[in-house]
Amino acid sequence: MMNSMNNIMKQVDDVLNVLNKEVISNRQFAIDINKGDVHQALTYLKSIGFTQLSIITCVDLIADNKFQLIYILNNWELGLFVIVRTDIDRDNPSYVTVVNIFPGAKYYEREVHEFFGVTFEGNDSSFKPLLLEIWDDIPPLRKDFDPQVYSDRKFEKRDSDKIYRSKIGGVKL
Amino acid sequence: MTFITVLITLLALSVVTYLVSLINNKLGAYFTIVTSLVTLLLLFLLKNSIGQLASISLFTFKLTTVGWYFSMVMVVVYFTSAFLNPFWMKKMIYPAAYNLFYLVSLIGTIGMFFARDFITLFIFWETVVWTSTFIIQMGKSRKSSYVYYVVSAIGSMVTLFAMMLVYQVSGTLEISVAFNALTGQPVLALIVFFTFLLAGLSKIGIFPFHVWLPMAHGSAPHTFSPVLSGGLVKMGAFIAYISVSAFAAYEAFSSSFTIMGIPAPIYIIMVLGAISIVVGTVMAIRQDDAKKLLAYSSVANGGYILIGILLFDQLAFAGGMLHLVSHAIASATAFITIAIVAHRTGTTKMSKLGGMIHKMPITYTVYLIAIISMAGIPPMGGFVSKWLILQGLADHGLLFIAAAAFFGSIGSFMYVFRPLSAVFLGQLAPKHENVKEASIMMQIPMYLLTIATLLIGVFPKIILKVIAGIQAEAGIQEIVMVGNTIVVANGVLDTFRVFVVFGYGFLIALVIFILRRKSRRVTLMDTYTSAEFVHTPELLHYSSNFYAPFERLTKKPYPVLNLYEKVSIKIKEIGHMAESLFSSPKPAVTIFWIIIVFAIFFLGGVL
Amino acid sequence: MKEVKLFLGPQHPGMHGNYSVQMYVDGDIVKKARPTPGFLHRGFEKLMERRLWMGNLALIPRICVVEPDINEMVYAQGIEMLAKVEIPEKAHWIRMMILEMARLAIHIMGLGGIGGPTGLYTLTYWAIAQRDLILDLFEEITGARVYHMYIVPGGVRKQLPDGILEKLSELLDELEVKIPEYRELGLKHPIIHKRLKDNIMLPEDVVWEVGITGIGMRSATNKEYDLRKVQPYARYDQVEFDVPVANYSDALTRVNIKYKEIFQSIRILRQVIEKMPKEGEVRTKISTGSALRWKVPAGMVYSAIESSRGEYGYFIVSDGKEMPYRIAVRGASYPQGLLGIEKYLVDCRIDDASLWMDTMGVCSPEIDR
Amino acid sequence: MTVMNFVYGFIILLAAFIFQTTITGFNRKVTARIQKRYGPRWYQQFLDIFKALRKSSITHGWIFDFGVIMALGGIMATVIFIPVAGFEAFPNMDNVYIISYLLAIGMLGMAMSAAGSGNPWASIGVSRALTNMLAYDIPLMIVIFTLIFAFDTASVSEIAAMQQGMGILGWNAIRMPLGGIVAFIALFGMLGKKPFDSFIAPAEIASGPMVEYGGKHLGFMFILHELMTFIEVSLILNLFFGGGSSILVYAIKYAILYTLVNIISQVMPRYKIDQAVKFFYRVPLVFAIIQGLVVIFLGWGVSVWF
Amino acid sequence: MVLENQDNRNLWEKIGDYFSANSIWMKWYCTGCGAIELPPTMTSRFDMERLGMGPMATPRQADVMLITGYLSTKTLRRVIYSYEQMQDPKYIVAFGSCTINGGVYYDSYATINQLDKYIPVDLYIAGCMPRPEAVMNAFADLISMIKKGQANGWRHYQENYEWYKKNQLDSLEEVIIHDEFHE
Repeated sequence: MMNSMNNIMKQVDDVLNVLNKEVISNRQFAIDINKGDVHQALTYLKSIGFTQLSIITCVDLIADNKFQLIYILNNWELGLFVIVRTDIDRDNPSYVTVVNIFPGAKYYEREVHEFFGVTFEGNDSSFKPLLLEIWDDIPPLRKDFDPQVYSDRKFEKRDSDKIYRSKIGGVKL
Repeated sequence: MTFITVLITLLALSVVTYLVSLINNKLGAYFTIVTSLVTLLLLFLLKNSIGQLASISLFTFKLTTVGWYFSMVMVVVYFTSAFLNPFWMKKMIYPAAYNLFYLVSLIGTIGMFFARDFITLFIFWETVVWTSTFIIQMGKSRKSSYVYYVVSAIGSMVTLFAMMLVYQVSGTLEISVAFNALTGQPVLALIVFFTFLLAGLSKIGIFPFHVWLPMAHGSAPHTFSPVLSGGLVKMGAFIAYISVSAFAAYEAFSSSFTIMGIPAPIYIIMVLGAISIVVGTVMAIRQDDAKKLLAYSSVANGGYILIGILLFDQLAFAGGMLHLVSHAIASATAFITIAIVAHRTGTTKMSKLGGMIHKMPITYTVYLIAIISMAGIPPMGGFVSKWLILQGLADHGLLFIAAAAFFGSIGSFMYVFRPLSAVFLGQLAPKHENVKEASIMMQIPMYLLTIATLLIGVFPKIILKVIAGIQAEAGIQEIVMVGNTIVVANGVLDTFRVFVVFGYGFLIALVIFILRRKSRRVTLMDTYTSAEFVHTPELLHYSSNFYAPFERLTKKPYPVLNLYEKVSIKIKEIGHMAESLFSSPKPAVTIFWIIIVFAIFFLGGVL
Repeated sequence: MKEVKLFLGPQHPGMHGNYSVQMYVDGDIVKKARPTPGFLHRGFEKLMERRLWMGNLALIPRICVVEPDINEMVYAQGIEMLAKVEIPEKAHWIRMMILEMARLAIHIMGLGGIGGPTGLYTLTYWAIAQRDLILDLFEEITGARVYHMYIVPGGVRKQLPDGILEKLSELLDELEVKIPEYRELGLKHPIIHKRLKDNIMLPEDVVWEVGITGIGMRSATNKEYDLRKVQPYARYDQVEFDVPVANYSDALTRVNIKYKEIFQSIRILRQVIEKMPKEGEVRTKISTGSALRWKVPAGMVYSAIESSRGEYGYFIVSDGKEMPYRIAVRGASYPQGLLGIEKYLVDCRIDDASLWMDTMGVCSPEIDR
Repeated sequence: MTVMNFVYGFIILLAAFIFQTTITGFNRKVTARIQKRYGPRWYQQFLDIFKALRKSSITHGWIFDFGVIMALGGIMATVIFIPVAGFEAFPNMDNVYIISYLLAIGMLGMAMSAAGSGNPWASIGVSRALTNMLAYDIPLMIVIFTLIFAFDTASVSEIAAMQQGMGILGWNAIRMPLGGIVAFIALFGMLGKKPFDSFIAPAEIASGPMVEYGGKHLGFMFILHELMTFIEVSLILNLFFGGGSSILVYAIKYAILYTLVNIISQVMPRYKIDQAVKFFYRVPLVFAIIQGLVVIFLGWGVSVWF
Repeated sequence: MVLENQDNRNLWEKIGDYFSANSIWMKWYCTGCGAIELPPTMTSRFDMERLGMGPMATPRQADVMLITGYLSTKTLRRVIYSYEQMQDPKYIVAFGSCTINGGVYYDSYATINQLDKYIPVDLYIAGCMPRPEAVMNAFADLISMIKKGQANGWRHYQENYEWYKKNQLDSLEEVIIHDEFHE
């Protein structure tokens, strides 16, 4: 199995402009790709058997002021995962959609937009909210968002010092 | 008072109406109401002089019970529908002509029902056809009036042929006598039977002549649709009546092959009636336009009437005759209510309406009672007639026809509910927020007809007495009434008691309902939406493709329509060919053809 | 044509779980479908960044309610990959046992679940009562019925209780008798056949387009695309089992595959009982000092296993601190639950909408997270 | 028509309600046992109905109320006409057609009120219910038509009386076996039992016409359902299973018939509505027509056997 | 333990409460993960119908609403809307720690922490998640509470409607949202 993965990695290295590659396990490797080359990379990977897009997600690298977009592809024939990574600017997060390569990306991108505020050109639906409703703060999965503060502001907490006595039914809790 | 006086009075009144309409069309429309009311009164007076003979120039008339019965139905429908005329005058292109034709067609029907000879029958028949053709094309589409005219013309021409055939054999034109000459000539009798009935079948919209009916009824002016469906269609029933009474079809075919005691030719016509019940029902369920739906229901109900009349016995005949009245009234009511909805909202498409009950409760109630009658549910008029027909069918053991009748009667439940649900119930669209209830003038015919429906349902005696008279006139067993109870060989029906017991049940339910805590009124949009929020009423109104699963089952287009289409395409093609032959841009070609044609004529003359 | 907006869910008997599909319906055909997730959104991915590595154990089972064990497994496996921890042999077998028991439980529930949308409630009642017996075993092993928190990084939480294997074996004997009975009642019923056969199709190109995995994928592609076979984890490479496949994916095929997978799970469990080391540790010590203060080495890994609905994965990023830097969850039913509904619930009849959700295996909590 | 008639009518109503509700409660227990559980108390159905009547309610306009009252009124009137073991509140009013068409007024009222709530699920349910009616009623009516032809009477009590005296062999279901089968299958459709319950399918249309009913409206619906069940089972029982010579026999037969239907329906999934129509027009309709032809042309099964 | 011992009900109300207590229909709404223990409670093993309980499809028909666990704000809007569509008398049983104080999701940005600020809760079941036995026990408690006339949450909601509305709007901004957020 390691052999086939090495072969693939070699192929990938030859064809694509890989900035950095990393072997995670004997069935998984990660490659860093320039922002502009991701579409080419995904198309190529799809052509060599990575036919399934497992997930698109994002990591907020707040220290570097960057968002890292993660594309995980699955090769069912060989049983390999590849993690494609690329960095985009955090202040003006915007990227181009991959829906034309993987139609399944539509909702993943929508979710990344909702949670990180990354916009995807070409995927119009990604601008709509998906899981949240009437969200009134910065995108919640950014590192500078503190859910505790938000929760304290929005939702009342039960006063845990007292023994609560229900006003209604009289059930002691 | 003689019949001729009546006829002349009415003619004079209609001319007056026309002249008035030329000056002020709205006033003229009111004149149509007055004239039809006068007709109604005069006809009522004529009841006493039944048996009277009358003639004017070449027209001869005989006042018969059946003629009186038919014309009463007709006049009631004309009279009630006339109340709508004033409101549509603005929309008519030729209002004066409309008023004139409206009344002339009424006179035509009366003359036809009292006709004593074939010529009178035919001429008055044609009067009705022509006038109604002109009226229909004032509505939505011209094409429908062509279709209407073509089908009617084919029917009347073929009937004319039958009349001439009979005349040739018998030497007389008098209806009651002429047919006697046919006894002993089964083949001729067969030809005459089918050809004579054709006009009737085409008029009542029996399969395969039903295509015109929804087109014409659906696109006629809203004021005339009730007349068409409630009234004019019943002219066909009259022809059917003549074919079994004057023509004495049962005796004429007594030697032919019989099915369950019914001679085969009659049985065939009855099967056609049964088919039109099924086709009418299935097609009515599929419609989106409320008027077309009701028109198809007329096709189905025409089947009941035809079957009932053709059975020509104590039970089913009475049922058929009664159904004629109850359906005429119910369908006129339904068309009138739809016309009023169309007047207020501007559409008869069910998918565009909804929630009208909150704006027009009276119209809704009237429509409800009409459809209860139409679906044959007690205690309304339609039930009694359907009951009589079904009992009659059971008496004869006509299984397949009964199956069609059951299908039609349960199917009618489906299609009459559709406008109820889609037009009146459900969500009210915001654009209809300002719709108003029908005005008093429009409400009058609705009240009249509703009372009539209820009366027939609860006291069918009123009509059945007349029908018994007809049966006596025709020489068959009369329907028996004991008190309010209809007593027949295989069952009894006391409609009054049904009504009372229904009222009793309703009362108990009402008492329980009132005893319980009062309900809180909520808006229509405060409804179960799986706990999701929606704010657009139109999106919650389920109206289009209401019976989608059933419609899918009956999706296959049935062959007759295809055939008609193919024929019409072929005719058009031939027309185009002829056109291209004769109207070629090159003069030489035209001259060539003219020479050929002349040559043929010339040769024909020589030979 | 005029369309009507109907909501399948969240408060609708045809919808299992708190999920909503907005259907624009003409007649009884769905013309447009819009999934509405998020009713169960709790912000797990954010919460996990705020908990200790071990503290997250309490959180993760709750991501997928019907099948919690896969979360524990995938989380533990991911951390072990990051920290390069080898766990004891017996722990592998126990994990496998737990996972297969969980698969059994959810498949039996799914088999009975067919009774819900089709109206065969008796099947549902029987099957769910049967599933309860498996939950009893879970309770005996882990102390909880639903949320077990049993598979932990470094192995499993504690040793198996005595005699549990015999009880499991007895239960398997019973299941082997009972499950075919449910098949007689449900899957072989002519009316069920009428409703499921040639209905709710899933063509192969749709599988690739949407990215559906699991039973849907295997039923359409005729390939053994099962992570247990393709990338064996735990000790799946040491047991024999078949992956039921088909090349024609209608609702009935998918339910039948579910039925066959029950027997494969039973087969695996029998081998587990046989081959499991009788003695041995079940947990390695993963850190010096307090486990709560454990710092997982920096790195990122995608850990995925085969759940009952397909590939279930966590993408874990660690920056070498006490808490995870980022964890992204790939719910197995994410593709069919969102894009699948939007594109392929269209033209389905409202009679079948609920069946669609059921046989495609849409599970709301793992989509919402 | 005296006051006594109305009193008798009320007694029949009350007895029918109590009897059928008890039977329903008993059958809920039977259902539970099939599903391997203990089940509710036998009087649970009463509790449910009275609870529903007790609650507060909402209305969506007058038609929402009126439809319910009209439905219950129509159904109550129909119950009054049902002959039970020779006992009739209004003599000579037990015509088959009256009963089956008066039943329709209940359906219409319910449909009207449901559609009047403005809820699309309710409208879909109504459309399915009416389609369902079209499906089961045609075969059933053809068989009933055959009976009327054979016995030359449309009176339910007379048809019931004619089957008595010969034991089980006298039953129309035995004399006309195909007709009996049709009637039995149609009973499932009439009662809305599975597999023909697609019009209230909770998983598809959230209980269809009932979605907006709560409180007393729902209580009315339950009472209506009980009474309707009584009418339908009684009709089939009288027409095909010999009615009853005494109230006791009638009650026992009734309970057996209803329980049998319930038991069978518990192991049935539901048809989609168009599948139900197809089914009824494929098997029972053909049976009904064959039975009709046999009776009309051969006369088998009319007086006695063959 | 019981705060209100005085019983102001008249005979009819007592009879009504007897019916209400013995026939409780729950609304078919799985709001959270506790719903996974409802199938076992409903089906053959624990058989909820013994107590006269059964599932019902719509809020109009139902008597009791089970809040089966955590509530995200998105669900809470539906819960409130759906609760207001229910008919009196209506009861709410809240499952699990999440409804009491937020449970493990105490710091989540999406879930509320204390349910009884927004809707009146008649009965809490502690635990995460409550086992079927606990659920059955709670139902038995609910029945006895109704019989004694102590399950008056709905009345409390009517009387303190402004207070509840204010809390709801504070946390949710809008209960019945107007934007068609998916189109």
